[in-house]
Amino acid sequence: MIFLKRQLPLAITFVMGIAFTFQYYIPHPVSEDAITNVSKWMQIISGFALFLGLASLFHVHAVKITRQVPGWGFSLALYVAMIGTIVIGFWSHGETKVDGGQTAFGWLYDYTMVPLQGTMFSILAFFIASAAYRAFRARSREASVLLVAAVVVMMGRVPLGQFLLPWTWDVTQWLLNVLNSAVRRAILIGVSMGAVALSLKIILGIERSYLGGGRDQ
Amino acid sequence: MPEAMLPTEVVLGAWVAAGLTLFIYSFLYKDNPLFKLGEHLYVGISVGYSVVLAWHTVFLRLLWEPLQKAVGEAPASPDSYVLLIPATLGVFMLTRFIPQISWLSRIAFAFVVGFGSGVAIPRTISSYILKQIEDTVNPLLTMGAGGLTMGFDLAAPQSGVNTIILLVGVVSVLFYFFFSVEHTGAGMVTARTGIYFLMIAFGAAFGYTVMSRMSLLIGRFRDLITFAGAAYGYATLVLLAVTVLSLVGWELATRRKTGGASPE
Amino acid sequence: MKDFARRMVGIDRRIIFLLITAAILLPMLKPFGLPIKVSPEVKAVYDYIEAMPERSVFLLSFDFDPSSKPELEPQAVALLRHAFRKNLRVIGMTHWLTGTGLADGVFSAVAAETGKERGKDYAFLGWSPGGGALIISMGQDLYKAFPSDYSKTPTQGMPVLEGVRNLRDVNYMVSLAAGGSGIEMWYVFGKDKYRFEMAGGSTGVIAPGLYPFLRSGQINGLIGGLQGAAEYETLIGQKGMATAGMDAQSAAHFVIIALVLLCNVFYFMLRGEQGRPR
Amino acid sequence: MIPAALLLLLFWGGTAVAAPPLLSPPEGFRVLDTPNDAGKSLSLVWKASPSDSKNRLVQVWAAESPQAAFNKVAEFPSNTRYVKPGDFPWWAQPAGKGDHYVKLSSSQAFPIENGKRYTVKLLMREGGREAWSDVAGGTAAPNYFNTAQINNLVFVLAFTGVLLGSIAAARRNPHVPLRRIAGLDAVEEAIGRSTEMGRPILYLTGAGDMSEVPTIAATVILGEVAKKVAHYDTTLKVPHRDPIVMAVCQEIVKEAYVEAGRPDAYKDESNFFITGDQFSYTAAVDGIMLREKPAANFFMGSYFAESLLLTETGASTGAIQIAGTDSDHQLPFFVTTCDYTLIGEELYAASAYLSREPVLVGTLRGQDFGKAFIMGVLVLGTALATVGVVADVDGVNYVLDLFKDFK
Repeated sequence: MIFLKRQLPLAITFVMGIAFTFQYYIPHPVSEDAITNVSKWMQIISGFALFLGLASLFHVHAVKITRQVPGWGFSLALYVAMIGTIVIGFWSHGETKVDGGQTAFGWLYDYTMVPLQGTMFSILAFFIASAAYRAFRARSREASVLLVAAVVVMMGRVPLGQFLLPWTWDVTQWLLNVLNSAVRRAILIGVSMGAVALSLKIILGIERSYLGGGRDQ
Repeated sequence: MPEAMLPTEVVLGAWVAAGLTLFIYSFLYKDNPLFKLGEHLYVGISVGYSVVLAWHTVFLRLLWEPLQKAVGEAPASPDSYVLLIPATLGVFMLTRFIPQISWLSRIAFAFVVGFGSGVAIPRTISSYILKQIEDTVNPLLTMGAGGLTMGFDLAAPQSGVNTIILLVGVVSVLFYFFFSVEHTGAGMVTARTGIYFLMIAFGAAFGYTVMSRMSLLIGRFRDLITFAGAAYGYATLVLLAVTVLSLVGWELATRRKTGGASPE
Repeated sequence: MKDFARRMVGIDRRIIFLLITAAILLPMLKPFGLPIKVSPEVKAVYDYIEAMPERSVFLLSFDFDPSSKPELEPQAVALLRHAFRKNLRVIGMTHWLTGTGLADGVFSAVAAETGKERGKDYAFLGWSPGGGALIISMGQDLYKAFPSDYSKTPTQGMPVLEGVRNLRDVNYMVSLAAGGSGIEMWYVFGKDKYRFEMAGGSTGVIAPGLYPFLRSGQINGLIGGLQGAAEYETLIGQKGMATAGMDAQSAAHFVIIALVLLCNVFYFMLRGEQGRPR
Repeated sequence: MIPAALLLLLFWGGTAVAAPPLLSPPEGFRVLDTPNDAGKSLSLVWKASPSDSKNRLVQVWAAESPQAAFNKVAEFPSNTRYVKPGDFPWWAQPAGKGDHYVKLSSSQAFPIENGKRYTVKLLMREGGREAWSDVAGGTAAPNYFNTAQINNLVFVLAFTGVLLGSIAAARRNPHVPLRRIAGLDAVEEAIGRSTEMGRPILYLTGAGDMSEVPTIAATVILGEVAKKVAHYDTTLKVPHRDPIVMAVCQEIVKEAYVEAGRPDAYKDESNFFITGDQFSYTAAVDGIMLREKPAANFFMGSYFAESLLLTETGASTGAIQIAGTDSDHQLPFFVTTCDYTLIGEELYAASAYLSREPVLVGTLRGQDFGKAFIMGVLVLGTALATVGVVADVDGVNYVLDLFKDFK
C-alpha cells in the first residue's frame, strides 16, 4: 500500500517527466505519436479536473444550507441558479443556437452570465480611481517615477492625450517598447528559471507538495 | 422616432441583464443583499454553464463518441479501448474528496503534473530564455554604406542606443533579483538602476490597466444605455429606481434592527 | 488650508465613484470624436492580413470570457470583418469554457453581416479542455483534437478545412487573450513547433507583458486593449464599438489623472505636519 | 560595346538554331535526407553562383526511382533559397554558408516515403537557354535526435546539475549568505504592532493551488509568521480559497506553534475555507477586514484582479500591509497600496531566507548561478557581436550560436 500511495505517484511523475522532456528533442514519428496520443489524453483528464473545483463548491454551499448559517438563502439561490442552468442546458442539448435561433440556454448565457461577469470586473474601474486618489503618492523617488510613467501612459494611450500633448504618444511607445520590454524580459527570464527549477524538482521527486498533504508525505 | 417591435424574449432579457448589472453595481454603495444575490447567481450560473459544456465536450465529443465509434468498428481490438485509460485517470482525480481512496487521485495528478513538467522544461528554455537572450544580444554598431554607425534614434526600437538601454535594463533588473550578494558599492548602483526600471514598467502597467478597467465600464454602460430606450420599456431607468429604493429600505430596516450601526 | 486638505484626502470614495460615472456617461451620450493614431504593432497585424492571398487559412482563438468582452469583442469583430473582406478561410475556437457562447455569437453576427457561410467560409470549433495539451494535439492532428465543431458537425470533410491537416497548414493565427492561457501559450506550444505566423490581441492588463515577445518577433503584432481595437477599426475604415468608446476612455483617463494630481497636492500640503511619512 | 554584344548574339543565335547554348549548370548538387526531422522529406543542396538572378529560374525534377520518369515538383528564381545566417547553428549546417538549400516535403503531387531512394535533378532556365545538373539521389529517413537543439538540452542538463549541486550544498550548510530583503524587517514590526493593539493578523495565500511556486512560498512564509505569532500570542486568521492549500496550511501552522513551544495556543479554526470563487472570496475577506480591523494584512502568493479590492479596503482600515507576489500584472497595485512589497522572486527568496530550508535555499542559489551566467552571456555576447561587426569576422558566431534558439 505504501508503494501505491507514495512511490507509485513519484515514479509515474518521474517517467512522464523524463519521457516528455526528451520527446522535445526527438523528431522521430514514434515520439510524435506519443505526444499526439498523450496530449489528447490530457485533454480528457483535464476535463475531469474541471469537476474537482465544482465538487468543493457543491460541498461548501450544501453545508451552509443544511446548517442554515447566516446568509444560507444566498447559497440556496446559487444552487437554484446552478441546477436551473444545468437543466436548461441539457434540455437545449448544450446548444446556444439552433438554426440561427437562440435556445433557452443561449438566452441564459447572453442575458445573465455575460452581464454578470462583465459587471463584476467593471467594478474595478471605480476602485482603481479611488486607489489612484488615495494611494498614488510621490512618497519616494521610486514612487514618483512610477507615478510619472503611469500618467504619461494614461495620456499617450487615449486620443485626447494624443491631441493635447502629442509627445506623450511617442514617449508611451518608447516606454513600452524599450524600458518596459527590458523589465518584462528580465522578469520573464528569472521566473522561467524558477519554473524550470520547480519542474525539475517535481520530476526528481524533491518537490511533492502538489500531491497534497504534509510535505513529508 | 419609430418604435421597433422587439421580440418578447429580447425585452425580457434586457430587463434581466439590466437588473443584474445594477444589483452588482449596488456594491459601490456598500456590501448589501442585492449584490450578494447577484454574486451568488453569477457563481451558480457560470458553474451550471461549465457543467453543461464540459459534459458535451469532454464526455460526449472526446470520450463517448470516439469510443463508441472505435468499438463499433473493431470490437475485438484492444486499441479501441485505449481511451478508457484517460477516463479512468479522470475518475481517479475525482477521488480527492473521498478520504479512504483519495490516494488514487495522486496517480492522476502524478500523470498530469509529470507530463506538464516534462513538456514545459525544454519549451520554457527555448521560448523564455534562449529566444529572449537572442533578441537582447545585438551588435551596438551597424555596418552601413558610410562605414560603422550607431543608431541614436530613440523611436526605432532596434537602434543602437535602444539596444544599450535594453541591455542595461535586463541586466540591472536581473541583478536586483540576485540574492547571493549584498547590494553594496557597485552592486547597489546596479540594483538601484534595476528598481527604477521596475518602477517605470509598473507605472506603464498601471496606466494600461486603468485603460483596461475603464473599457469594461464603458462596455457595461453601453448596454445600460441601450436598455434605457423606449423599445426596451425603459428597463434601466425603472430598475435603477427599484434598486435605489430597495437599498434605502434595506438601510432603514437594518438601522432599526441594529440600533443605528449599519452592517457591513 | 490644511484642514481642507485633510478633509479632501479623507473624502468619501463614493464621490469619486460618481465622478467616474459622469466621466464615462457624458461622452457616451454626447461624443466629441477625436482622431485615432495607429501604432506600428497594430499596423503589422493589418498589413499581414492585407497581404494574404484569398482562401488562406486564418485561425482566430478567443481566449477570453464575458468579463473582458468590452475590450476584446471589438478586436474580434474588426479582425473578422477584415478577414472576411479578404475572403480568408477563418477557423475560430476558444480555450476559455465560459467564453464559448460569446465567441460563437461574434462569429455568427459578423458572418451574417458579410454574407459568409458556416462550414464553407468559416468554422467555429468551440471549446475543448487541455490548454497547452490541446494546442499540441491540434498541431499533430486537428481532427483528433476537434472531432466535431461547436454545432456538432463533424470537422472531417468540411469544405472550409480542405487541405488543413494540423496547425502547420494555418497561415496566420491571432490569439485574443485576457490572461494566462492565451498568446504565450499559443507561442510556446504552437508557433514554436508548428511554424505558423502569429500575432496577439490582448486586454490592457496583460499587454505590457507581451512587448518582449513583440520585440523578439515571437509575435509579429500586438493589438492592445480598446485603443488597439479602435486603431484596427480605423485601419479597415469601418468605425465600430471601440472608436465609439474612445471618447469616454479619454474622459475617464483625464479624471484619473486629475485625481492623481490632486492626491499629490494634498499630500504635499499635509506632509510638513506629519513629519516625513513612510 | 553594343556591336560586340550584337556580334555575340548573332554568333550564339546562329548556333542556337541547331542546339540551345549551355548555361553553366548548378554545381555541387546533392540530395540528402533532411536532417533533424520526422522523415518523409529530402533536402537539396548546391553551390551558389555569381550569375544567379531573378530571371534565371531553377526547376526541381524528381523521380520515384532511378528508372521512373522525372516530374517537375518545384520552380523558383535562382537567387532565392539560400542557407541564411540564423537558420542553422554552425554544428548542424546541412551545407556551407551561402549555398542553396531547398527542403522538399512530401506532398500529394510528389509523395516521399521513408527508406525509398529518389533521384532528383535541377534544370536551370534563362530566356530560351537551359542546363541540367547532375542527377543525384537520396533516401528520406526519420531522425532520432534534433541536433540543432542540442544547446537547449545542454542547458537543461547543466541547470539540473547546478540545481542538485546547490541543494546538496545547502543541505550541508543552509546558512549560506543571502542578501537582506527590506520587506522582511517589517514582518516583525507588523506582528509586534498587532500584539500591542490587541488586533488579529490577516494572512492570505493567494489564488494559486499547491502546484504553483508562489503558493508554496506563501505557505512557507506563513509557517515563519505563525511561529512569531505563537511567540507573541496574537490571533492569526488565514481565509482560504483552495481546500488543499488550506489542509497544507493547517499542518504548517500547527507545526509552527509546536516549534514555538505553544501547542496549547494552536486553533484549527485560524485556517478556514471561504469559497473558490474570486469575487465571493474577495467580498468575504473585505468583510473580515472591515469588521475585525486586523492590524496587519499579509498578501502572499499569486493574485489577479481582486488585489486592488483587497488592498484598498485594507488600507482604509489603517492596517500595516505587506505583500509578496510574482503576479507582475498586479504588482503596480501592491506597490502603490501596501507599505512593503516583495517583488517577484523576492517572494521566493523570502521563503528561503526565513525558513532556511535546504531545498529552498539550494534552489535560490541554483537560480542565482543561472542568472549570473545569463547576465554574463548578455554583456559578453553584446560585446562579441559588436566586435564581429567592427572587425567583420564571422568567428564570433561560433560562440553566439550557442545561445540562440534553433528548430
